[in-house]
Amino acid sequence: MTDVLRGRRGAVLIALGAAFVVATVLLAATGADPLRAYQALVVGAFGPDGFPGTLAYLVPVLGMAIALAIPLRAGMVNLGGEGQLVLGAITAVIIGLHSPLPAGFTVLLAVAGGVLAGASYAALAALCETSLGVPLLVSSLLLSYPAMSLASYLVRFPLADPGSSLPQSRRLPEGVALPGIGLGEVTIGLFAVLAVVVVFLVVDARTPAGYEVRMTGAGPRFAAYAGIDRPALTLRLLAASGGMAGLVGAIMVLGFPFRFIDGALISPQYTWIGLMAALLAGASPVGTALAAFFFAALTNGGFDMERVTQTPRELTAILQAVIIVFLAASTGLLRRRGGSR
Amino acid sequence: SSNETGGDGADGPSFVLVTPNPIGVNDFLRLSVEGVENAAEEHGGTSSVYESSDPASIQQNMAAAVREAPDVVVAVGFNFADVLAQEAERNPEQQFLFIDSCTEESFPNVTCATFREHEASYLAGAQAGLLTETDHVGAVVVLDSPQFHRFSDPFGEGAAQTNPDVEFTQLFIGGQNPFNDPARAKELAGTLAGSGVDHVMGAASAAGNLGVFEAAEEGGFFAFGVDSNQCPASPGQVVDNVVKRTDVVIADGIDAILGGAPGDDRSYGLAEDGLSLSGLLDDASESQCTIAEHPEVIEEVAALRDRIVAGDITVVDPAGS
Amino acid sequence: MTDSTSDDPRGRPADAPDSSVDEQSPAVVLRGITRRFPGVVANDGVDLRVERGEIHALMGENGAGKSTLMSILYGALRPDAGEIELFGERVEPAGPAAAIAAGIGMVHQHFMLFPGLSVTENVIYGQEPVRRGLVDRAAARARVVELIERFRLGVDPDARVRDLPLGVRQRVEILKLLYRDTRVLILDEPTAVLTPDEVDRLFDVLRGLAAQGRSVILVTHKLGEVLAVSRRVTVLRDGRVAQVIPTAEASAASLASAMTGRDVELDIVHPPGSPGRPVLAVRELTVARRGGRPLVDSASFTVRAGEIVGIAGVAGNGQSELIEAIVGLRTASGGEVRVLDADVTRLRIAARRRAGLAYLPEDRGAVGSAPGASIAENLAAGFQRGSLRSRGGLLRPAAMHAHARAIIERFGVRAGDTRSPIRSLSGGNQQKALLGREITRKAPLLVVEQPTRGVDIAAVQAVHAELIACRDAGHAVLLVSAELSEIRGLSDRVLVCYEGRLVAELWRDEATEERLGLAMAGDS
Amino acid sequence: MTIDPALFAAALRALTPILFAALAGALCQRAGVFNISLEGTMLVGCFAGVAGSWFSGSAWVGVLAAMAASAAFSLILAVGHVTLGADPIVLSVAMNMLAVGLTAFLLRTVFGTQGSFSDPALQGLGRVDIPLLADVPVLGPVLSGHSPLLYLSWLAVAGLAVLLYRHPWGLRLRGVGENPEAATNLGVSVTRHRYGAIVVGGALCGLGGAQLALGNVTLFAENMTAGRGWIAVVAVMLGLAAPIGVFLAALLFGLAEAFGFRLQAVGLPQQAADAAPYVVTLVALFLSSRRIRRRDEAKGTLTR
Ligand SMILES: Nc1ncnc2c1ncn2[C@@H]1O[C@H](COP(=O)(O)OP(=O)(O)OP(=O)(O)O)[C@@H](O)[C@H]1O
Ligand SMILES: Nc1ncnc2c1ncn2[C@@H]1O[C@H](COP(=O)(O)OP(=O)(O)OP(=O)(O)O)[C@@H](O)[C@H]1O
Ligand SMILES: [Mg+2]
Ligand SMILES: [Mg+2]
Repeated sequence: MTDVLRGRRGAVLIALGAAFVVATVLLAATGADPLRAYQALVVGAFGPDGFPGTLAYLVPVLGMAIALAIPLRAGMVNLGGEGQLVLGAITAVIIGLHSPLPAGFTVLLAVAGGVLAGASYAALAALCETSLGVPLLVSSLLLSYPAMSLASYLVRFPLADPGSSLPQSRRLPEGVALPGIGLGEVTIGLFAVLAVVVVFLVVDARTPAGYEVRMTGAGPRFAAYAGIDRPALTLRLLAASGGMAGLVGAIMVLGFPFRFIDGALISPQYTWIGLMAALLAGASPVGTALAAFFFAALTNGGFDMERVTQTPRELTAILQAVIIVFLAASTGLLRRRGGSR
Repeated sequence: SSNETGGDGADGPSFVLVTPNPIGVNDFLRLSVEGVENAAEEHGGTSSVYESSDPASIQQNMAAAVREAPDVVVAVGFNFADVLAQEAERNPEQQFLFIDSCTEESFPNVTCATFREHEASYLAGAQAGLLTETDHVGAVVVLDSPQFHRFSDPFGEGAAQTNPDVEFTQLFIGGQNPFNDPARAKELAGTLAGSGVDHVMGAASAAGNLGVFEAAEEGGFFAFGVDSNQCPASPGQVVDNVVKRTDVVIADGIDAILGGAPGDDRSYGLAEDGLSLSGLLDDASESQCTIAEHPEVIEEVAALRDRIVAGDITVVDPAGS
Repeated sequence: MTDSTSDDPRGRPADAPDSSVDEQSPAVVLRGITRRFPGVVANDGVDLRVERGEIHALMGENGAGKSTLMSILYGALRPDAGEIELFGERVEPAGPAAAIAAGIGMVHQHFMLFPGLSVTENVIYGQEPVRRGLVDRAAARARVVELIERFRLGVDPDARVRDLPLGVRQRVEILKLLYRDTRVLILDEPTAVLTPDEVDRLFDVLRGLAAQGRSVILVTHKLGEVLAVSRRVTVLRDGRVAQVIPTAEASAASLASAMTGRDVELDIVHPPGSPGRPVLAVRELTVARRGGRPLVDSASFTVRAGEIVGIAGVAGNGQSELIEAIVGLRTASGGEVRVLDADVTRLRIAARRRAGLAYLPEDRGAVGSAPGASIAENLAAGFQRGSLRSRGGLLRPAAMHAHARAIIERFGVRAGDTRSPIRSLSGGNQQKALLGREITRKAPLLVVEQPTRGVDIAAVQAVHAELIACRDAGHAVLLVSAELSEIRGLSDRVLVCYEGRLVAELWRDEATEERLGLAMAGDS
Repeated sequence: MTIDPALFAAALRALTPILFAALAGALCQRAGVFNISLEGTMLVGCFAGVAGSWFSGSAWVGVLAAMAASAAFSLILAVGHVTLGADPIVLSVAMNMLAVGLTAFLLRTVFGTQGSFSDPALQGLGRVDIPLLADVPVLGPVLSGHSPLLYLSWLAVAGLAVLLYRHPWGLRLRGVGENPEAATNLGVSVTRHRYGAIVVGGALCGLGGAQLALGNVTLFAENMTAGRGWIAVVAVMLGLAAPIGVFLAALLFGLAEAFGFRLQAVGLPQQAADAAPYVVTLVALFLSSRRIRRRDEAKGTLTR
C-alpha cells in the first residue's frame, strides 16, 4: 500500500516536472526569459493585484467543474454545460430586467430562476436518454447549441441594449446585483459556489444518496440490481448539474457588467476547463475543487505573463495545453497503477 | 501580449492601448496600434499594447492598464463600454480615449471617438448601384446584429439611390465561429452570386472577407472590402473599400487630451476625413481597386459625398437609437 | 475426432505417434514457476508436467494460484522466476500471440468474447482466412459450420454473441480453440455453466482431442469431473504443489484433503425443511419475445417459508429470465408475482426488496457487486437507507465498516481491509461475502442463482450450510443451479424448466438424477 | 428560394471536411477510443496543407503535409490515452486548445503574419470536371467540377467500409473496441490497433483540413475549422460510427447548412438556421433510437 502511494506521488511530480521542462524550452526558444515569465505567472495568479482576478475566474470555473462533476460521479457525462450556463444567465437577466419586486427580492428571484432554467434544460437532456433513448452524452451536447442560439437571438432583438451596437442585453437596474466582497469584481457568488462544494462533499461522502450515486458510477448494473432507480437518478443528477450551471450563469450576470453579452460565457471556455478539472479528479469533490483552482490560477497568471513578458499570446495557450496533457497523462498513469494488472 | 516601443521617450508621456481581440490581420486594430505608436513618437513618449482574447481578459487588461497609470489609456471597440465606464468612475485622475464607441454616461476623463461607417458604406453602395449589370447587389455579413448592419443596410440604400431598380440581399455567416469562417463566407458569397448578385459587400470579418474575394474571383463577380485597402488581396475583383482612419482618429484624440481638452464626444465621418473610400483618396490609382478604372463613377460618388458632407443627404444609422 | 475409437475415459495417449521430431518430450513442462503479487506469492516454485495426449487436472482452493499459473503458461502474465518448456523446447514468455502460435489455447472462466460480433467472427478473430487481401467469409463460415457439426456444438454461426445464452457462449469459446487447432488446451472451470448432458458432451470432445495427441489442462473444483476425465492430477495449495498423482490412485476424499490440507466430510446429507405459509407466489408469469415463443411461458409455482425450491434446467431454457422477472430486472408481459401478501408484478426492484426480497444474482462480477468499489461499500448495498444511517440521516463510515466486518466474520470470508476493492477477493470469498450480505437482510424470500459456481469445496460447503440455516430460520429460498447435485442436495422440491415452461415438479425423493435429466431434455 | 443544382453542389462542398473528420471519429470509435480532438487535428491539417503548398508550390504536397502533420499531432492522443492511460476527453480538449495556439504561433513565426494567410500565388486544389458526367443536365452541375479531395472522400467512405467489414484488420479493430481484453487474449495487440485507428484518423482529419484550406478556400485563417470538428463528432454519433451512416449524417449537415443559407434570404433568422441542424439531428437520433428500443423491449432486456 505504501509503495503504491510513493509511486503515485512520483508520477505526479514527474509529470509536473516534464511539463515545466517543455514550457521552459518553449519560452526560451521564443527568446523570453523563462524565470521572468514564471515570476509573472505566479505574481499574476497570487499577487495582491492578481489574486482577485484568480478568484473572479475561479467562480465560473469551479462552478462549472462542480456542475459537471455531480453527474460524472455516477458515470454520466453532461456535455451540455454551455447551454445550461447560458440559459441560467439569460433567465436571470430577463427576471432582473422585468421583475416588479424590490431589488433584493429580484436578485433572489433571478438566482432562483437561473437555477431553475439550467436545471430544467438539463433535465430535458436526461429525459431524452431515459424516455427517448438518445444517449445523454449526445442529447446534452446537441441541446446545448439551440440554447446558445436562443440566448443569442434574445440579446440581439427583444432584450437588445439600444445604446450599444454590441449584441448584449440592457444593463440590470441599479441594485439588482450580488454584493461584492471588496476584492475586485468578486461577489458573494464565490461563497455560493463554495457552499455548493461543501454540500457536494457532504452529500457524496456521508449520505445514502451520495452512496447510491457513487455505486452507480462504480457499477451501473450493480446499482440497478441494488434497487437504484437509474432513470430517476439520471433526472435528479442532471437537474442538479444543470441547476449548478444555471447558478453560475446567474452569478455571472448579477456581477459586473450586470448584463448578458453574447458569447461572454462561452469564449473563455469555462465549461470545458471545468469538465477537464472534474475528469482529471475523477469527479471527487475535493480533487475537482483543487484542479479547478489550479486552472483558474494558471489562466489568470497567464494573462500577466502575456502582459509583463514579451511572450506572444499563442504561447500561453500552448503552455496551458501542454501542462494539461502532462497532467492527464500522469493521472492516467495513476489510474493504471491503481487498477487491476 | 505587450509591445513596448520608444526608448528615448522614457520621460515623455506614456500610452497603453487595450484591444478587445487578438490583433491578427484585423486592419482596424492594426491601424490603432500604428496610431498609438505614432503618437508616442510624436510626443516623445512610450506606448504599449495589451491584447485581449475574451471578456474576462478585457476586464483583466483594463485593470492592469489602469494600474500602470499611463497618460492615456486607449481602448478600441464597443466591448469596453461597461469596463471603461467603471474604471473611469473609480479613477478620475486617469485619462481614457475610447475609440469606436462611447460610454452611456459621459465622464470628464473619457474622450470618445466614434465613426459614422454608414456614410461610407452608403457611398460604396452607390458605386455598386452604378456598376451592377444584373441590378442585384448583396452583402455577406458576420452576424445579424446592429453593429454589422451599419455596413450592409446603408450599402443597399446607397445602391438604391443611384439605381432605383436595384435589389439588395444580405446573408449572415453565423455558425460556431462567425469571425473566422472563410469557407462559409465564400459559400455564402457564391450563393448570392448564384441568385444573380454581381456586387457583394464583404462585411464578413478579416478572415471571412478573404473567402468572399475568393468567391468573387471564381464566380467572376465583384466585392467591396472594409476597414483598410483590401484590393491587393484580390486584384481585379475588389471594387473599393470602406476605410476607417483609426490612426488619424487616435492621434487626434491624444492631441486633444494632452492639449488639455479631454472629455469630448468626437464623431468622425466623411466630413472629418475619419472615413473614406479608397477610390476617393489621393492615391486611388495605386490602390489596385477596380474603381480606378471607372473615373465617371468616382466623380458621381464624390459629388454624393459632398452632398452628405453638406448635409443634403442624411444616411440613417441602423445601429443608432 | 468423432471417429475416435478410444474407449478409455482417461484419454490415454493415442497409439498413432506424433510426427514431431522429439516425440518423447512432454507437451508442457513448467519448472520452478514463481509469481508474486503485492502481499501474496501466488505461485511459489511450481512444477507442472503435462504429457502429449493427456488430460491433466489442476485443482486447488480459491486463491491457490491456478489461474495465475495458467496465465503464465498462456503468456498473459510474466513469471518472476522459473522456466517454461513446450514440446521439448525452452521458450521465453512473449505474450499470448506467441503462446497461440506455439499451439496453446485457453478458455477463460470469464468469457472472452466480442458481444457485438457474430459467432463466426468471434471464432476466426485473429486468424482470419484471407482471400485476395480480404476476409474470406465464405471459407470462414464453412470451416466454422464444419466444426460445429463435427463436435455437435449446436451453435448458430451467424448469431450475434450478445444474443446467446451463457451455455452457448461457452461452446463458442471451445469452437475458438478447435478452430485454432490448439495442441494444448487450457480450460478454466469449463463446466460451470453446463448441464450434465453438456458436460458429458464436452468430455467426449476432450477425450477425442486427447486421443489425437493433444493435451488438455482442466482447471476445476469438481472432484467428480476430475475423477471421470483426467489421467493425472496436480493439486495446488497456497501457491505450491501439494500433490501430483495419477487419477487412478486418487479418490474424492484424498483429493479434497490434499487441496484443503485437512479431512473433508464430502457426503453431507441435509435434513428436509418444514414448509410453512407461502412467501412467493408466481401465477402464469410470462415473458414475451418478439417473433418467437415466449422466453417464460405461464410459469406458476409457490415457495413457502422454511423450504428450498430448486429450479433445474439446461442453460438457456428461461430460468434466468424467470428469475429476472421475479426480482424485477425484467418486465413481465403477463401474469403475477406476489411476495407475502403484496402484488409486486409492477414494482421496481427497490420496492420488491422492501416487500421482502433478497437476491444473489448469477453474475457476481457485474450485477452482484461493483468490482472496483470497496468491500465495505459493496456490502452496504441495501442497508444505506436503513441501519447504517445516523439519527441525522447521514451515513456513518464507522458503521459501514463494522457492518462489513460483521459479515466477513460471520460468513468466514478471507479478507483484509474492508477499504480494499472487492475484486481483490478470490471468487469464493466474494461469493460468501455477497451471500452474507443478502442473508443479513433477513428478508422473508431469498432468491439465489448459481451460488457455488467456481467456488472451492470448503466454500461450497459453507454456502450450502448457510442456505440450509436460512431455510431453517423460516425463510423461503428459491435456488437456481446448473449443478444437479446441488439442486438435489438442498431442495425440498425441484422444478424443471424447459423451453420457458415449468415441465416438472418433483419432491425431494422423486428427484433422481435420471428423472431430472429426462425432464431437462423436455421428456417429462 | 430556389432549389437548384447549385444548392446540392454547395451541400457537397460543405460536407466534405466534416466527412473526413467524421470518418476519423468513426474509426476511433470502432477501436474503442472516444476522440473529440477532430476539430484541433483538422486545424493542424489546414495549416500544414497551406504551408506545404506554399513552400513547394504544389497543392498535392500540401495535402501530404496535412496528412503527415495531423497524423503526427494525433500521436498525442495515442501516446497519452493508449500508452499512458490518460482520459481521452481531457486530452482531446487540451489538443483542441493546443491546435489553436500552435497554428497561430506558427503562422506568426513561419509566415510572419497574424490572423490569416492568403496569397494569389498559393496553389489550391482546383476542380475536376468529370468527363461525360459533367454534361448530364441536373447531375452534372451537382456532382462534377469539385475538388479532387471531395471525390477522394467518397472513396474513403467505401474504403473504410471495406476495411472495417471485410478486411482482417477491420475485424480485429472492431474486436479491440468491443472487448480489448478478449482481443489481447487472442494475441491481437490492442495498443497497435488503437494507435493505427488514431493515426489513420489523424491523417483523415488532415485530408479534411487540406480540403478546407486548399479546396473550399485557398488560405489559412486562425481557427478556420470553426466547429466543423464538433459537427463531425455529432455525425459519428448519428451515423452509429458506420462509414455509410456517417456519410449520411454529414450529408444531412451539409444540406442543412446549404438550405439555411437560402432560407436566410427569405427571412429565417440566422440564429434559427444555426440551431436547425442540431435539432434535426436530435430528432433523427430520437427516431432511430426508438427503433432500437422497440427491438430491445421485444427482447425484454429493458433494465429498470
Ligand atoms: N492481479 C493480481 N493482483 C494481485 N493479486 C493477485 C492478482 N492475481 C492473483 N492474485 C492473487 O494471487 C493468488 C492466486 O490467485 P489465482 O487467481 O491464481 O487463484 P486461483 O487458484 O485461480 O483461484 P480461483 O479458484 O478463485 O480462481 C490469490 O491470493 C490472489 O489474490
Ligand atoms: N487488482 C487486484 N488486486 C488484488 N487481487 C486481485 C486483483 N485482481 C485480481 N485479483 C485476484 O486475482 C483473482 C482473479 O482471478 P480469477 O479471475 O481466477 O478470479 P475468479 O475466477 O473470479 O475466482 P473464482 O475462480 O473463484 O471464481 C482473484 O481471486 C483476486 O484475488
Ligand atoms: Mg482462478
Ligand atoms: Mg477461477
